[in-house]
Amino acid sequence: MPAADSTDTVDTIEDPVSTEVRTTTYAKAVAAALRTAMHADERVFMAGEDIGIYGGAFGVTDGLLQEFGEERIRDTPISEDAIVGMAVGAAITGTRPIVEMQFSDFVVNAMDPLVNQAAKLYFMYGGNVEVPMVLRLPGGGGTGAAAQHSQSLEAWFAHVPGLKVVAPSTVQDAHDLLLAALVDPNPVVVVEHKLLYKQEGALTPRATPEDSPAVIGEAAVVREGTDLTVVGYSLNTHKALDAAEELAAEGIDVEVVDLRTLRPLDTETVIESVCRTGKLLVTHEAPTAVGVGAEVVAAVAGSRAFDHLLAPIVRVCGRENPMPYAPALEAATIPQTADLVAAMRALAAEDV
Amino acid sequence: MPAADSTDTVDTIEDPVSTEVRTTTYAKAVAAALRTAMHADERVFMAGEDIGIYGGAFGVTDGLLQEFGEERIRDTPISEDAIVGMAVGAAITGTRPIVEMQFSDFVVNAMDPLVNQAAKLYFMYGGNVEVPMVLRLPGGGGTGAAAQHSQSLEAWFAHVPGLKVVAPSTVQDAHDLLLAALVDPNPVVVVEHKLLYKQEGALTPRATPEDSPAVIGEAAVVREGTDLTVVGYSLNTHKALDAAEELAAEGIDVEVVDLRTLRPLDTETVIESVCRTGKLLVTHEAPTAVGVGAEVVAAVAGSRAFDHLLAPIVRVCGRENPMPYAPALEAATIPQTADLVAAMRALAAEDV
Amino acid sequence: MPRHDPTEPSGALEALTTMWTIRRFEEALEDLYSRGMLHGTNHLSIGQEAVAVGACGALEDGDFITSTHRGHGHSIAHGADPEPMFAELLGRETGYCGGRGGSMHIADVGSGNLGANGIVAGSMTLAVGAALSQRLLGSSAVVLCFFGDGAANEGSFHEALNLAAVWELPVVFLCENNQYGMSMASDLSTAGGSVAGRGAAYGLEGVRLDGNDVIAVAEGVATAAAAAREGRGPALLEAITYRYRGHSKSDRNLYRTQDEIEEWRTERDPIARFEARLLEEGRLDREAIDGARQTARERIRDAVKAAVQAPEPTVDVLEEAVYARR
Amino acid sequence: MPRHDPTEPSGALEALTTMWTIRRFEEALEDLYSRGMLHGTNHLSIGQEAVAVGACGALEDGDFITSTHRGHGHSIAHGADPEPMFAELLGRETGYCGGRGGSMHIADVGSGNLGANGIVAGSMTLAVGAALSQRLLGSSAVVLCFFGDGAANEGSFHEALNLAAVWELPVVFLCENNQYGMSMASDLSTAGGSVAGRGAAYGLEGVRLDGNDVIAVAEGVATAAAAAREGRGPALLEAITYRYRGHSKSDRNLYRTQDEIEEWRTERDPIARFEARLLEEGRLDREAIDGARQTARERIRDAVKAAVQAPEPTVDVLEEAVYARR
Ligand SMILES: Cc1ncc(C[n+]2csc(CCOP(=O)(O)OP(=O)(O)O)c2C)c(N)n1
Ligand SMILES: Cc1ncc(C[n+]2csc(CCOP(=O)(O)OP(=O)(O)O)c2C)c(N)n1
Ligand SMILES: [Mg+2]
Ligand SMILES: [Mg+2]
Repeated sequence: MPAADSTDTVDTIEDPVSTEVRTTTYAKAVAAALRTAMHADERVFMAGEDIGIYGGAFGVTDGLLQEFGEERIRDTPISEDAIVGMAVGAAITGTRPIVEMQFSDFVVNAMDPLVNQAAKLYFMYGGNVEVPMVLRLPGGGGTGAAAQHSQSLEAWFAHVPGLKVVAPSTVQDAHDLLLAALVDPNPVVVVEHKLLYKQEGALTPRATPEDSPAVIGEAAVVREGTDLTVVGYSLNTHKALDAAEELAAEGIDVEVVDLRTLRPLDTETVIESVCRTGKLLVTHEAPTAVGVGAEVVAAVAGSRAFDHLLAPIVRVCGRENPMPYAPALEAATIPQTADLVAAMRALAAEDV
Repeated sequence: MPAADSTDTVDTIEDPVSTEVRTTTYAKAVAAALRTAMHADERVFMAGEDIGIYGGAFGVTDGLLQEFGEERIRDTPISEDAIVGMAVGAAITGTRPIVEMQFSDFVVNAMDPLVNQAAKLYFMYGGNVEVPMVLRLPGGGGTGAAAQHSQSLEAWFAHVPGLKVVAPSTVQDAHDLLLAALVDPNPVVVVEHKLLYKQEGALTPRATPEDSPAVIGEAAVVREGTDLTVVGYSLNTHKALDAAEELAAEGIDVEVVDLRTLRPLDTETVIESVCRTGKLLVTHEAPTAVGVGAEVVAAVAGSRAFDHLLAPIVRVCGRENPMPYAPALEAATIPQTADLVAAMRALAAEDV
Repeated sequence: MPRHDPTEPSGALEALTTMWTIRRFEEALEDLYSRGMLHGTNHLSIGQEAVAVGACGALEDGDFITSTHRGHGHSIAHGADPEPMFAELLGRETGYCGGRGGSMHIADVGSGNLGANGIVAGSMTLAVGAALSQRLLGSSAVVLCFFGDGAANEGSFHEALNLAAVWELPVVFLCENNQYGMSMASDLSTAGGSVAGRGAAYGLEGVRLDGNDVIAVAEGVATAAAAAREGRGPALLEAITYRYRGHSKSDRNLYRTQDEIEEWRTERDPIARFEARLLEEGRLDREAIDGARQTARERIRDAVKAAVQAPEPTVDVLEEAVYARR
Repeated sequence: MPRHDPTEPSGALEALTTMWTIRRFEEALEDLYSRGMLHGTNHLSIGQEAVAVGACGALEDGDFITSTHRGHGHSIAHGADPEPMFAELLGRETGYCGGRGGSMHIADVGSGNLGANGIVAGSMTLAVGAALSQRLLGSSAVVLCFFGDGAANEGSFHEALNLAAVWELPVVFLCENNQYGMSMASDLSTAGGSVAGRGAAYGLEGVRLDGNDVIAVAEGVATAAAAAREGRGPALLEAITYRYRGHSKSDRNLYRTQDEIEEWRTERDPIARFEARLLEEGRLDREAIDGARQTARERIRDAVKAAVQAPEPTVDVLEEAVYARR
């Protein structure tokens, strides 16, 4: 079984900013975006724990130190508050910091600079300063890392005015949304699920950050269907797609919406879809209560889609307990594809 | 206009743990509960910034230092992380700490001890340790204290398995729920809206913490009605009641549910009510997106109440911006009674 | 070269005028408050003017400051215009923050004032980042980071000093030790008994200054800033001073004696001391000194007059106020 | 009185046996891992055994420890049974945490082990609270707080030391300086160059110890614990040591040389050094020493054997696992 902080994916570096279409991993797509941004804009730099010679706990930044040197790939002491606070200070004075939090769980130590400073400065200072910074948060469970190294904390950030939050699920989106984040003049939190890093997919790399077609705040219908709408993001988009595939064999036709951005939320795409299908299921790995899924449900239940709803809205999200260590308990805490299949089948069968 | 940290309510101390029924303020009802607990249980102590001779930023602890001495009323350095972490360590070793966070906004500096430690230790340690601590968080806006001193962050805590969260709206509940929190073997976050401190109401003080009839996790129908259900908590329960009163004159009959506890949420009481009225409006001061209100909506939209819903569910919550300083902007950010009246009237009028 | 040298007549005049401007500014706030024109809360630095003025005067144009909740003095000393400051405190559209920030968030990023901060020690890590930017952008600017004695017990203090030190960044950390957090005496909250003494933990010298002597502050900061500018890394300074007013409006001053306040006010007032010294050393005459006070008074009077007439912001600004656009 | 004195034969035998137990325990983990029987990650302290054993041996029964992500050694040295430790790492119902915690959360609160912690410096503030409890409850127990050199740059380190010092609480803060955070050399991350040197910031002496000398560690901790027990407040100790293995499984050891590792392993191994000294000073003979190693091996072998047979927890435990009941 893989270690929580496995670095099997070590040869991250590819052709200098090659734009050749290729199949690669999510981690490499992230790294390619970082390199593109670093090459395109001298003001971009990175900071984080063990992102240099170690290559980052998950190998994402492997090779970047060699390519860009110590001034721009900055290994830091174990000081999350200072790392993020430093990034805020750097962002408001003309540079463009990218911070890697080693595990998303450690952002608890940096909530002041993120929430009280980064998210609010533009507003509090009357629009007289921009805070163009990116905070990458590797999160999620399934690696046997237990309660303090497996959290999905995105609901907190999606609740904070002033922050933007993206949670790409595909190799291409990981690349494009990160580039979009890097040219955004606001603080952007990038939620990366650790289990996605080795996921493979097609990548059309962009030559410059500006070439990214991604728009923060746009969801995508990643599978069209007529019987019900399933909304997910990050890893759970894949679980939803897998479940939809399985149900297709049973003649159940599922539409899957990948949120991609969690703040601002593209409620319109979800509402549109529900107006067509009349049924909604939302899934994520974070605990159910007061999660992003609750917001999706509330947005729909308060919209014109309400009149099209044919059944109660279902959530298949994380169990209400901290992440356990033992594999069986961990698996039971995280919504699995089989759970989705069962819930989707039941929802499709609801009498209308 | 009152200062953000006004201490006009200075004479907090009353008869030693008198159980005489009386009219008093929310702040004094909190203080009375603290005193009752301190008298009843030697293991109870308090820690926080300026809670001693200063009496706390809002005067809640005024006089307690004189009554209980420096060992049990502990003024601390300005070190939120250490204050809460210390409380966790004290709680797992046989004492019962109560921490006052000076403003709820500063809890950003204590998210690790609260979320990674307090909330998870019982679970992670296999049930071999209890974490009986109480964290009081004065929050909310309306005092002209701007973006870093006006937040309502309860959604974060309501999302965390292992924490309990209460948000009393009345003088009696402030007293009773705090006592219930003080005998709970789990970490309990108490959300107190600053504007409630001077609110007056009837109090039946309890002689001992065990005498409190409050049960964490129970909502209350605080006004019965048939036309629509309004769900609120803390200060917004009062706004909802005021609005309901106004609409009663127009013949609109509103049921108001006061959540009182935000985790675990008493969804059953809300569902029951909505089954009867068929319409739901949820209100709080925190920003709308991914707030506790979203969870209330999602719980109803996923329940048997779905079949009884006659109209889309409405949220009247905080605007999606940091709290502004200028009075007009602040007032526009916070849902006012007038906003509730308008939204409730519109919802009542929805064609069914 | 420092912006003004308080040991030279012209610099002394400027320093004195600025100190008076700060004092009059805050007295005007008290007046506005008592007349019910000011809402929210604010924190006055009356008695501490020598720190702000000595320190900011020792900077060069283009240098940055980060400030605190008690930041009016820092802003004015760094060149902020009192009128938009009043406007901000009055919640007006013409305020530095368009009325969105208030006392604790006054900033003037264009002039290098990275802002007050409502979070104790909240700006200390920001200062480190601003200093890193300077290095990355090839600028020789330094960052002056004001913080309080109470802030020295926050984790951010520790992380900021350590990071600035290991990266050898041009930050001058200047503790305004006014001897109290809110109600807690610094002696009781600060183990080891001295903020400057904590410098050694980061390989920094740590220097205590008489914070009520504008010249001592100016010299201390000038020396530290010059070293930082030359690439010799951060500095930690501690200026001993005192605040006459309560922590904020709600303060009943129960944690200290009236005598203590009176002693500082009468024996060590930074403005009175500076004036006496200037006269004694013959660097400014009585007329010049009176002129400084007069200039400050007029500046503040005019600023208040203009600010109270400014319009309040309208709610429609909120829509576009949260996110910057590309 | 300390639990065992490694300068006496019986104490020495116990210390040696415990050091071997820790080493064999972690070697067994490596074995289980390579056989695919262990999931998740874990952090081995091989090479650092003298710190855990010297320190915990110097405590008295009833004293507390708080530990870190690299905590197996601390647990065993404080008296934990290897069998439920293995069971925990294997995710079994009979583990210290019922399989819910894993390596980073092993705790045995009943015996005073307040737990490993997955958050760097996360247990430092907890240690302060545990010490305060002792005072409030009238106990004379002290709290030994293990932390790493990397942890000394977290804000929690600063806040915990300051709070313990101003409240004069009985905490012995013991830094296990194994010279690296994860990949970052302590020299590069820690301004001022020494963790012990940071004690002065809090009015504490700050003592460096040879962390590969179990007697030196025992003496240092015994002295500090005795002072703390007498009400003379906290202490800051720094034990210099080294970890042979990578930070965790994914570590490619790119940040240090193989030579450096070899040098520590061959020249300064804490077990080999202790054995040599015991023989040299005639405190234990070869037979006793071989016996210690043998005892440890058997203990670990039996523990693994029992643990692998323990049942896995079933999902129904989760329902009641989150909140304690009154
Ligand atoms: C993180 C945080 N904790 C607490 C407060 C409340 N508070 C505001 S100012 C203050 C005292 C600060 O003392 P010091 O740093 O010495 O500055 P001074 O007020 O003396 O200028 C406190 C406790 C805050 N604003 N932020
Ligand atoms: C708050 C926090 N930040 C980062 C990490 C990731 N991490 C785990 S151990 C470690 C290195 C810790 O170094 P040190 O304190 O010296 O202990 P050592 O590993 O050397 O025993 C890091 C960075 C973490 N677990 N918690
Ligand atoms: Mg102070
Ligand atoms: Mg280390």
